[in-house]
Amino acid sequence: MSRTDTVVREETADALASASEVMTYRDALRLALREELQRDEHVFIMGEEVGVFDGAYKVTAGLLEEFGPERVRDTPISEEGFVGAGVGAAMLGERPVVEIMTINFLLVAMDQVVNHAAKIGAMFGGEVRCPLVIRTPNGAGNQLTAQHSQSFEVWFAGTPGLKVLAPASPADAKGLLKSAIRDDDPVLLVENLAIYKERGAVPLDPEFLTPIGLANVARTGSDITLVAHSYATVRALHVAEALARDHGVDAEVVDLRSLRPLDVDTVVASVAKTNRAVCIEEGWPTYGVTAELAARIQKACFDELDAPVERVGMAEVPLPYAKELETAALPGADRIEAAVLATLGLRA
Amino acid sequence: MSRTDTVVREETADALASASEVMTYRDALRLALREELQRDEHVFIMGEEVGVFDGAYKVTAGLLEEFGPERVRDTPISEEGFVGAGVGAAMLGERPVVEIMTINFLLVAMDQVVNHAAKIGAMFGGEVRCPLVIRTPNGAGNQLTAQHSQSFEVWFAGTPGLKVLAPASPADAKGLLKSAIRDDDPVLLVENLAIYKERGAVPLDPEFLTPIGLANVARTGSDITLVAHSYATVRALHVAEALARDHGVDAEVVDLRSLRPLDVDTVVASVAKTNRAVCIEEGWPTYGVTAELAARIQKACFDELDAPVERVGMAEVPLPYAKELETAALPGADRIEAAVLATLGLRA
Amino acid sequence: MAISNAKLRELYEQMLLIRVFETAAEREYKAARIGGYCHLSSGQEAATVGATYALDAEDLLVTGYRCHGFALARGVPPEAVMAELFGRSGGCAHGRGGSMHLLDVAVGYYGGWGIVAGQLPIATGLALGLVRQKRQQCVLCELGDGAVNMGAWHESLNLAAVWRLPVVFLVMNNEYGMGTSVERASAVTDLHRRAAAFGLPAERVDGDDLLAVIEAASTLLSGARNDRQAAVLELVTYRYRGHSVADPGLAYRTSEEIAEHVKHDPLNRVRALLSETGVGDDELDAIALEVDQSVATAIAASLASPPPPVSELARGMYAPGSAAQFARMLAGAPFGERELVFAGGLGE
Amino acid sequence: MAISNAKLRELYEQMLLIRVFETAAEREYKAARIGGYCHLSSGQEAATVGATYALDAEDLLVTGYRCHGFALARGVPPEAVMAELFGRSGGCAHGRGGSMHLLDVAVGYYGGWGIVAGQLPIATGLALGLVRQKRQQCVLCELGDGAVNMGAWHESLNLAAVWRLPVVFLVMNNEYGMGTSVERASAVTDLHRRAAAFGLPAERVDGDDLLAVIEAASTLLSGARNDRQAAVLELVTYRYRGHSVADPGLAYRTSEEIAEHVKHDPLNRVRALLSETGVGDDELDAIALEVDQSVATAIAASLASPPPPVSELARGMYAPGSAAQFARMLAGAPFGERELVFAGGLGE
Ligand SMILES: Cc1ncc(C[n+]2csc(CCOP(=O)(O)OP(=O)(O)O)c2C)c(N)n1
Ligand SMILES: Cc1ncc(C[n+]2csc(CCOP(=O)(O)OP(=O)(O)O)c2C)c(N)n1
Ligand SMILES: [Mg+2]
Ligand SMILES: [Mg+2]
Repeated sequence: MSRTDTVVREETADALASASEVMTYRDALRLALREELQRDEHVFIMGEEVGVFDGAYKVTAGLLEEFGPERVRDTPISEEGFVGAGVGAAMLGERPVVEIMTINFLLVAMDQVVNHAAKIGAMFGGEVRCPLVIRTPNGAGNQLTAQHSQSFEVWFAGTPGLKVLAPASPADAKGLLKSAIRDDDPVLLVENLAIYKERGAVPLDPEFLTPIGLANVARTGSDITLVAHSYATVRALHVAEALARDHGVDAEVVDLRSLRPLDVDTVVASVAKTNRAVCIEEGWPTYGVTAELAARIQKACFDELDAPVERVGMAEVPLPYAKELETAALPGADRIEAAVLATLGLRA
Repeated sequence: MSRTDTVVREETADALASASEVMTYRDALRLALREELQRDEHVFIMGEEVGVFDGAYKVTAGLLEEFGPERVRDTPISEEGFVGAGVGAAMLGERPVVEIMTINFLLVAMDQVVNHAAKIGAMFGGEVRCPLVIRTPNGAGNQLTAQHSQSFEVWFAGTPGLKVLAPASPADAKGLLKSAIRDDDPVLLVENLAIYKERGAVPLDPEFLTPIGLANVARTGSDITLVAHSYATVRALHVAEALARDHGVDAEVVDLRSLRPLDVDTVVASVAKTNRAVCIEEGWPTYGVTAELAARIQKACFDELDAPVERVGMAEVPLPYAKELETAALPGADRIEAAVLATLGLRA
Repeated sequence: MAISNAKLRELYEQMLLIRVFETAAEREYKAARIGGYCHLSSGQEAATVGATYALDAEDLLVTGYRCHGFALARGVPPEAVMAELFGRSGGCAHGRGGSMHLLDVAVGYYGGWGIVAGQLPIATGLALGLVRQKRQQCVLCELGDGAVNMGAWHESLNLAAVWRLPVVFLVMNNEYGMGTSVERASAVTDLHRRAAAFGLPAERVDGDDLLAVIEAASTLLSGARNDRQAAVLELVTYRYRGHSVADPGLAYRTSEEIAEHVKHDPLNRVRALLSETGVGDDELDAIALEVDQSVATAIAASLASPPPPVSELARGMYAPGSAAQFARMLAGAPFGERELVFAGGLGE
Repeated sequence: MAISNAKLRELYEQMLLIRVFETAAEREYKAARIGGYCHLSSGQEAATVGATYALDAEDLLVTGYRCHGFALARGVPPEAVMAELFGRSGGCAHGRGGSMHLLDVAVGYYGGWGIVAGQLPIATGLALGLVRQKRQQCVLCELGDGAVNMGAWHESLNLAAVWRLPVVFLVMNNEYGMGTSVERASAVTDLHRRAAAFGLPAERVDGDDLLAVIEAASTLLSGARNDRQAAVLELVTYRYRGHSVADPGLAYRTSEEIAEHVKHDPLNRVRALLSETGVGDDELDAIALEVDQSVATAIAASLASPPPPVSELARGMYAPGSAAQFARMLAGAPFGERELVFAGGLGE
C-alpha cells in the first residue's frame, strides 16, 4: 500500500463518519450535481431531456427549476454535436457535465470522445486542457434488447487521455462524480440502470470526494477475491453473502471504482492474500475489463495464484429481448457462484 | 487440434504448393478484390477515393477502370452514411466491400458497425443477414500523430456479431479478404499501413482462401511463444530471428490472423509446448488484444506456464508527432526482445 | 386522391387495428407481459396507414422503434407482432427483437431500429441495393421530428441525392421527441425544408388527413420508384400517449393540448368520410368487432406461443457455417460459452 | 471595403509569407526534415488572410489540418510553426502535434484538427463557452468543401442556430476534397446553401479576392460577435499543390486547370492593388526579402531547437495532480509504463 492510499482511505473514513443520509444512487448523483453547480459557476449540464423532462432516468430532476436553462441545457438529439460542444466549452475553461442517455448512444459521439477529448492534452503539448465530464448509464436487465443493453466502458478505459470511473454505491456515485467534475481531464463516469434505485449512506459534506484511481475493498474476506465494477459489484456482494451462508466461503470483494487509472495495487494485494480470483463484469468478457484484470493478476501474482483467474460476464451475444434469454445471458448469481466454487475446487 | 484444423491446414498447404507469385501485401489485396469482383457481381467497392484517386493507399488502383463506377464507387466524406449504406445493401444480398481510409475514421461510423451491422443476425432472429466487409488499415509509424496512428480493432473484436481479421502477410491478405467477402456475416478486415509494401509469395489460385478463425504458426520454435497479429507479427518474426542469432533462443511465433473468432487452440498448444509467452500488439495493451491473450493463456496453461505471460504494445499515450517520441512509443524490436529475455530469465 | 370505398373501408380497418392493438399493448405492458421499451403510435394512424398504403407490394419499408403501426399496416400478421412484444418464438423476430425491432422481409419490412436515425443510412443502402439489382422499386424510411437533427440524416440525404437513390424519408412530425418540442430542437421547424439543402423535393402535409397523406406519399414514392428521385415527406401528426408506456407524457405538454388533438382524431375523420359514402353505424360496429377479435386472437396466440429455448440463445447471430470458425475459441473459455453461446447457436 | 494602404501592404506580406513558408515546407518535407502528412495552402492565401484579418484580437479561430496559413495569419510566430513541423521542442505544440495540430491559445487559435469535420462541434462549444463567459466575441471555424458532407456539420449548424451561438463556419471551397470534386461529392454545389436549412445567413464569395473576403467575413463575424448570429461563409478558391505533399495532385485534374488558376493568382491580384496605391517594385522586393528572411530564420531556429526529450513522452496527457491517481496502476505493469509513460509525463 502506498502512502497516498493510507491518507486517502483515512479521509474517506472521516467523511463517512460525518453526517450522512441514506439515499438512492440516483439521488446521490443529483446531490453531487447540485453541490457542484452551486460551488462553481463554470459547471453546467447538457444533454437530451435533462431539463423539462427531468432526465430520462430522473437524475437531473428539479435542477432546471433550481438553476435555469443556461446551467441545465436541453439539447437536440445530436450526441456528436453536443459532446463536441462540451469539448469546446471545456477547452475554454468551462466545466460541462454532459449526460448521454445511455452508453449505447455514445457510439455516435465516439469520435469526439476518443479522437478529440482524449487527445487534447497530449496532442497540443499541454497547452490547453479539456475538463469535460460525460455521465452515462451502462447495463442491461430490462429487456431493452440488443441496441440498448451494452457496457462499452472498456473501450474508453483503453484510451490514454481519458479517465473512466464507475461507481457501484450511492456514496461513490456522489464522491466520484464530484471528483470527476473537479478533475482537469476528460472523465467518463459510467452509471448503471440497475443501480439507480439502490440505496446507501451518502456523506452530506459538500467536500466529500472519492479519489480517482483508488479501488475499494467492499467486503473483506480470506478465501477468494471477487473483482468487479459498476453493477457487477452489487452482484458480487450478494454472491459473497450467499457463499458465506451456503458454502462457508469467505470472499473478498474489490470494487474497482476506477477503470482508468486502474488500481492494480489493491487488486493484487487482495489476490496475494486469497490466492484466487474471479473477475466479473456486466459486459462481454472477451476483450473486456476482466481480460485486463486477469492479465494483470497473472503477472503480479504469478507465484501466489492457486488457480487460474476466472471470469464471468454477459454471454457473448447481442442481448435478446425475451426475458428467458436475457436472464440466461446476464452474469447472474448462479453463474458467478459456480465460477467461484470451481475456482476453489468445490462443487455446487 | 481439431479435425477441421487438420483438413484446413492441408488445404492451405495445397494451395501454397500451386502456382504463386511474389507480390506486395497491397497487390495481394487488390488481387483478391479483382478476383471477387469478377466472380460475383453482387460484390462492389465503396469508399473515399477508391476510384479516380486509385485509393488513398492505392489498394484499389486500376479497379475503377476495370469495373466501372457502379462497382467501384467513390463516396463523399461521410463514413457513417456510407458504412450504413453498406449495411443496407448487404441486407438486400449485395456484397459491399467498404474501404475506410484508416481505422481512425471508423469511429465516426462506430454506431453503424457495432449497433447495427453486428446486431442484425441475432436481433431479428436470423431472418436477415448482413454480408458486409469493411477494410481499413490500422497502425502508426509515419509521424501521423495522435489522431491518425491508432489500432482500434480490439473494440470490434469485442463485439459479438462481428468477425475481425488481421492479415500479416501478403498470402493471408489475399486469402482472408476473399474469405471475408464470401462470408455471410459482417467482417472487419484490418490491414496495416506499414505492411502494405511487404512482399511475399501469394497463391494465384482464385479459390485460395485463408480460413477464418485459424491462427498460423508463422515460425516454429521451442523456447517461448510470441503471439501477435497484424504488423506486430512482422515485428515478432524479425525479433525471433535476432533472438536465435544473438541469444540462441528459439522462439515460436503465432500469428493470430483472426481476432474474432480467436483461435485459442493454436495459442494454447504452442504455449503448452514452450511454457512461456510474450504477446505483442501495435495498439495500447491495457484493455487491448494482449489482455485477452494473457487471460486465456493463464487459464488454459495454468500448469504449463513457467513465467507470467508478458505483454508489449504501444506506450500508453496519444502518439506524439516528433520522430524520437514516436519511436520510443512504438513496440520496437528492443522492447519486444527485452520482454522475451526477461520472460526467459535471461539478460540482454 | 381517388380511392374506392372498399379501399377506404380497408384502410379504416387498418387504422382501427393499430389503435386497438396499441391500447392492448399498453394494457399488456402494465400487466408485465410486455417488457423493455414500448412506444405506441396512437394518434398517428392516418400518417402510418396512408404512407404505407402508397407503397407498392415490392417496395421496402424501414422505420425507427415506434413501429407496431407500420408493421401492421405493411401486413405483418397481428399475432406475429404481438408475439414479438411478448417475447415468444412465434414473434416476427422469434422473440429476439421485441417492440422496437420488428421485421418481416416477406412483406419488405426491414425493421424496426432503436438508435435514433441509425436506420437512415441503412435505408439509403437498401435503395442502393435496389438500384444495383435493377429493381424498379423504392424505399420508404420513417424517422421522427427529433431524429432530423442527427448527422446521419444529413449524410443520408446527401448520398441519396448525389447518387440518385430511390428513397423517400418520411418525417413523422408528432411535435415532440420525448419531451422536447420541435421548436426547442430544430432551428427551422418546417422540417421538410432541410431537403432543399440537397436539392431534393419535399412536402409537408397534415398527417392526420388520410387522403392527403396518400396523395403526397404516392407522388413522392413514384418519383423515387420511377425516376430515382429521393425526397422528404413531412407528416404533421400527434402522439396521444407518452413517449413510451413508461412516460405519462404530461411533464412537457398539457392535457388540454392532448384533448385538442383528440378532437380531430384521424379515425373520426376517416369515419366521417365513410359515412359520406354511406357506411352506417352497424358496419362500423362490425369492423370494430372484427378488429377486437383479431387483437384478442393475436394475444391468445402469443400466450400460446412458447418462449424461445435458452439453448438457442445465439440463434441467428452468425450465418450457417460459422460454428466451425468459432470452434477453436473454446480452449480456456472462461465464461460458459459452450453452454450459452455455442450450443446450437452459431449458425449450425 | 475600406482598408488603409499600410494594412494592405501588411496583408500582402502575410500572404507572401504563407506562400514562401509553404514552399519551404514542401522542400523540407522532401528533405525528410518534416514527416507525417503535410497539407499546403498555396493558392488559398487571400481567403486565409482575409478571413483571419476580419477577426478581432480576442476572437477565436479553429481549423482543420490545412492550417499553416491560418496559424501564420493569426500571428503564431513562423519559427513556432516551422519548429512544430520539424517536431522540435520549440514548436507551438512542443513537437507533439506536427503539421496538422498547430495551436496557440495566446492568439486565440484553438487548433489544428485532423479528423474531417471533427473541429466543427468543438468550435460550436467554444462559441458556447464565450456566451457562458459573457464575452462578446466570436469563433471562426474553417472546414473544407469535402467536410461539408459529414454529419458533424449538420449537427453543429443546428446547435449554433437553435442556441444562437457566435460562430461563423468558413467553408474553404478549393474545389476538391483529396481527389473528389465538389460536383461528385455534394448534391448542391453552392455549399453555403446548406445554411438555409437552419435559417442561417450565408454568403459565397470569390476567395481569391482579398477585399471581397474581408468584407464578407467582417459582416458575418460582426453579426456573430454582436448579435450571436451564426453564419456560413463560402470562399471559392483553389489549392495549387496536391492534397498533401505526398499527392502529385494530377490524377483528378489537369495541369491546364491548375495553370488557369495560377493565372489569377491571389498574390498577383493584391500586388496589382498595391501598385495602384503607388507601391513600387522596389518596395515589393523589400517585402519579399523580409519574408524570405523570416522563413529562413524560422528554419534555422527550428534546426537549433532540440527534439523533445523521450522522458517527456507523456507530457500534457493528463493535468497536474494526475500522477498520484495513476500510481496504483503500476503493479504488474507489463509494458514499461514506468519508464515510458510515468517518468515525469503524468502531469507532475
Ligand atoms: C442516438 C440516440 N440518442 C438518443 C436515443 C434515445 N431516444 C429514443 S427515442 C428518442 C426521441 C426521438 O424522438 P422523435 O425522433 O421525434 O421520434 P418519436 O419518438 O416522436 O416517434 C430519444 C431521444 C436513442 N435511441 N438514440
Ligand atoms: C472522418 C475522416 N475521414 C477521412 C479523412 C481523410 N481525409 C483527410 S483530408 C480529406 C479531404 C478533405 O477535403 P476538404 O474538406 O475539401 O479539405 P481540403 O483538404 O481541400 O482542405 C480526407 C478524406 C479524415 N481525416 N477524417
Ligand atoms: Mg417525435
Ligand atoms: Mg477541399
